[in-house]
Amino acid sequence: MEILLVEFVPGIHLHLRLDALGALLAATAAVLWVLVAPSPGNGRRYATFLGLTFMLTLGVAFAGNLLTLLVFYELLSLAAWPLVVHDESEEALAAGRHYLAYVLTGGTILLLAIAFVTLSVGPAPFGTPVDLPPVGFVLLLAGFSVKAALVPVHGWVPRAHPVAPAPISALLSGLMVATGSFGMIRVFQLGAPTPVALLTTVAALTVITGGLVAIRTDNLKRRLAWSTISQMAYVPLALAVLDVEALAGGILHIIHHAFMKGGLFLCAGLLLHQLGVRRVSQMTGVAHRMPWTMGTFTLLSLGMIGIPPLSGFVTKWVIGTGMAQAGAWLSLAVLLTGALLAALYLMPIVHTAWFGARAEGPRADPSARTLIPVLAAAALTVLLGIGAALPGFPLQVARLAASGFGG
Amino acid sequence: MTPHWLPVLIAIPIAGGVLAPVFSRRTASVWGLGVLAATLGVALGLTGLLADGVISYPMGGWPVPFGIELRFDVLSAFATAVALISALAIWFSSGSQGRVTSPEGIAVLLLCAGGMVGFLLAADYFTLFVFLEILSISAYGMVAMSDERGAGIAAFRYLLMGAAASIVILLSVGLLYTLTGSLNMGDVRLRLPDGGLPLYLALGGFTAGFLLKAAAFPLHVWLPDAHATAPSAVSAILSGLVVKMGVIGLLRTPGLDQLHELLLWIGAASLLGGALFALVQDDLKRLLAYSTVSNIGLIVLGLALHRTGATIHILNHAVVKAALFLAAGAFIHRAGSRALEGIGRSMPVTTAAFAVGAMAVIGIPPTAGFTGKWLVTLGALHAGRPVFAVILLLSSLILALCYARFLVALAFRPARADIREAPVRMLVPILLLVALSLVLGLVGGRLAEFVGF
Amino acid sequence: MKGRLAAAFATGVSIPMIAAMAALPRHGSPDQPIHTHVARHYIEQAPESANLVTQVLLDYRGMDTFGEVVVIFAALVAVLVLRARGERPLPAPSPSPIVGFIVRLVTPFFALFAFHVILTGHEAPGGGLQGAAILGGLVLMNGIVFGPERARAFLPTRALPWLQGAGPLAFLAAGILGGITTGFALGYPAHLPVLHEAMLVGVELGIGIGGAVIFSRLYLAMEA
Amino acid sequence: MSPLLENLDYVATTILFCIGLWTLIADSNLIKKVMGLNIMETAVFAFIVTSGMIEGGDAPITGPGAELPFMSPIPHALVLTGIVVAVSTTAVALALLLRVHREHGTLDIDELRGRW
Repeated sequence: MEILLVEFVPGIHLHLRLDALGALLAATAAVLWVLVAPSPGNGRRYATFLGLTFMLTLGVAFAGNLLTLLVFYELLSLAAWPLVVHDESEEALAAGRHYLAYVLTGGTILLLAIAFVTLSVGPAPFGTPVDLPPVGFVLLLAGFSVKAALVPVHGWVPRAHPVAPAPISALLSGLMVATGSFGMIRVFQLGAPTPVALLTTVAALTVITGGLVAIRTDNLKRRLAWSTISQMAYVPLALAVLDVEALAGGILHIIHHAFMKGGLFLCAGLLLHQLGVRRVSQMTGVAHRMPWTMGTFTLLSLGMIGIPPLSGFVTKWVIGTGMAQAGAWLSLAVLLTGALLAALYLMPIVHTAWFGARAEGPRADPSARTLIPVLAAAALTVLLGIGAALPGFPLQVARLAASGFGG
Repeated sequence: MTPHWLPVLIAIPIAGGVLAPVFSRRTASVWGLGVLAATLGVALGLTGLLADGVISYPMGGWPVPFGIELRFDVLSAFATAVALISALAIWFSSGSQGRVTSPEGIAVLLLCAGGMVGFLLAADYFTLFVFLEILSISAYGMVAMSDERGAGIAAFRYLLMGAAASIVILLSVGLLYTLTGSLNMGDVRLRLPDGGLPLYLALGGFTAGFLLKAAAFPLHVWLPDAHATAPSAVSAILSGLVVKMGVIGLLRTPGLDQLHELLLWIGAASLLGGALFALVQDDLKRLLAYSTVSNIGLIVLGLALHRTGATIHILNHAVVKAALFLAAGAFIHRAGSRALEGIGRSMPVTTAAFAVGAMAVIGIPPTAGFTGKWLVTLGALHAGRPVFAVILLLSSLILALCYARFLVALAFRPARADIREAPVRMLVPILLLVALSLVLGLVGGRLAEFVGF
Repeated sequence: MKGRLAAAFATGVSIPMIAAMAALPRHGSPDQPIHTHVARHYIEQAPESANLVTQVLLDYRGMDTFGEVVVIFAALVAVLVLRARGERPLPAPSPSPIVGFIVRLVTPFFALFAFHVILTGHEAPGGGLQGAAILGGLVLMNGIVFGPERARAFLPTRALPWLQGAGPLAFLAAGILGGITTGFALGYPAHLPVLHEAMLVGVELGIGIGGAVIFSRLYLAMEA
Repeated sequence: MSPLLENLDYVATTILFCIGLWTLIADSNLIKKVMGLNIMETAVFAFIVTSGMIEGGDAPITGPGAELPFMSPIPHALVLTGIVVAVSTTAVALALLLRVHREHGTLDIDELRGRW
């Protein structure tokens, strides 16, 4: 079902189209915004731009051709900027400048790429696969990789997350980076003319460097940011395998990762808010003071690492089987090392929090009401993990979306 | 039925200007608005008639090569933007005590609008020159309307370079007359020899003259001082409309296609030069002035690569840059001085309008600036010259960072006390222009068919 | 240093220009396009006694002259609007008796000659603008010799804003009249010779008086 | 005759034009720059008027005693308008200079450059 709105550029319409892939992203965005929204007292500007970013993410999800995708993609980058610099501290503004420089450059590369594509194949709606010009294909991937935070152009993620308010970091990791990967999936939906060895290597590099740096980072939010870089690189990794099952796993990973990482950032936010804890080194024995928060943090961490029956395991399992089917053993190895690295940078946090010297002081868990979003995220992780195979669950819809791919 | 509306379209603003000194200070602005509203009405009517072909009108009844002919073609439809933006500029400054709203000030504004309308309609090279002079002299006067110390010298530099450009253009008109014996544009094109030194000299004269009037890169040195020291409402007219006349003059030059290579490099130089200079400015109006130089570069580049895109950008940039200058005027009016640190917080509507305007001038997709940028990029790739597409995108990226840096200083710094939102008479023109820039962004496709070079 | 650089630039510019000028059709040859195209038509159609230049100025290319009159008006309002604030004291000149006497003597004849030039412009050499220049010069002469106050005395105060626009307004009237009688704006009706003559003289008069007032006000704006 | 000599009139006006251009650029006194501009304008008007000349031609005024061939009247009309344009530009330029002189006290471009 699609609608051709106004012809805003000669020959190309503002094209909205509903398909399985778009629906999945939209659903994830809706749920995540609900988890994130109820943060109190951040002022009118925060609320307006939060709503605006949600609308634009829906736009990205339902874009029907490359140029419409670019329209919402660029606006989303700009609309997220005031949220990133919400604290207006000098450090936040500097991070904002970095964010804008990276993201606008990505947008510019995309514009050039789409010009190339439009020149040779016309408006390129997503429904019909088309043979993309190689230059256009490479530039498109380069453009999307800026927001998907692949290694050479990931600089804005570790700077923006610690500065942004916790709910925004949850959104940034959960969905902003996801729109980059989502864009890449759309490109692959159109066609994959050239060999994707380059994409595999870059994705593998990102997974490994992301994991390694995360292990050594002490600032909690920055560590989670590096974890996002490493985890979200699974999607291009799965894409490059050109196998329908791996692709379905990649799509699924966007969704599950969004909830898990969103929950983790919210926990980090609660830790900061209640105890002023910013660094992992300050978290020794903190679980005894905030058992509920740390409990969900632990559960979410296990999910991230991929322990069955949680949702993290499901995505890694589906991607793994896809890679095995396609015989991409190298990618499979990278996938597993990624999971190992996740364990190496998340488990120490859980260990120090629970088994470290008991931190004295009264119970500092936030009120039940503020805990709901975090608990919901944890519940989702469990639910999606256990019920993965049930009909109507994201896995089945992801498989449906992946099946329609030409690639 | 002979289209009498053409001479009427020119007569209304000029007669309005001539009669403006008769009015008092209070009623002069109202008179100005009335005159420009009438001009807008006639221009819109004629644009409607344009659907079934170009409208031509022989003045005095003399058949074409023997008398002066007025033609209303796609480029002349820009007269609607001239009337609209001039009217909004007058509405913006009505009620202020400056020289702009004095009877003589309104007269100068109306004559400038009349000169521009005449320039757009003239199909005769000498009439083109005469109306170019009317709008130029009014523009020199408009720059000097501000009480700032530097306004006099800025206006004088603008006059000196503008007059030199006009003289070179007149020399070229004389050369064309010597070569062809006639002055009517169509007739001259038919009778021009296809080569020879005099033709190249005439062509060179036209190009150099109009490039200077359009403030393309090497010849843009007069623009930043002039547009920065002029009152904001005047800068909106100067940057939005007067500068475009230079480009439209280029489009009227016979044999423009022989200058393909020159236009490419001058366009690229203006694009990049304007953006780089904008990077080092700390005063808002100088930033906007250099951004105009950059966008003129985009239009000149477009003349060589994608003429429809360039023509559309002439209109889009006029609307967007006028909105930005008016918003700057509102900021300066409320802040009392050029230091605009942190006043955005207590002027949310103006800041939002400025932000959307900035997005439009950079060319973020749904807004007006995007259509031109997109089409010229396509043109560059189609012509197999991707380097110009890269220059174009790079300079709009640099401009994006300039505007972002300014928006941060405006809206994210600690607020200043006793700053109120801009008055309604300033807000309505700004919001109208910003809304128009969004609409223009969405009807890019339809606009391209209408222009259809 | 700048002088030499400018000289080098100017000579640099002059070389291609001179080469192009040399390549133009031979100067003065009767068969060059100037004489064989539009101009030949004007000369053949010319009535037996007429100043062709004024005919071209008003009839064939009336729009240019309309533009020209608007240009001088635009210059006036631009000068009025950009004047620096603050009045300068008027230096009261003390004319030597001889100069004063001659100027007072000559003034009326000047005016008479100016109006002659204006009114016979369409048959004999002369025309609206030339007359305006003479009249303006007359006012300036008095202003310079007897001080700006005397020059201001020449100009009516109440009707001034109307009078200074006389040029363009006369053209607008001629345009409308021409539109009505000949179906095209600024067309002079050949079939109504009396109206034709009246319009020509009317426009010339408008340009003459309007121009003179503008020249005087320009002088006064700079002087006072 | 070489074309240079035949079109000597045009060449002369071009030389005058370049002298005006030189004055416009080289001189540091603003009034001299305006004078340079006027020289350039006069040169262009001279060029346009001489282009209308015809050998043995008479002034384009028909009447008793005037016979063909006539000079082309159009250049004369163009130059009349051009002169008024030149006068207007110069008037505005001088008015601006009055204001600059009152505000800055000097009309020398080098002194001014440092000032504003």
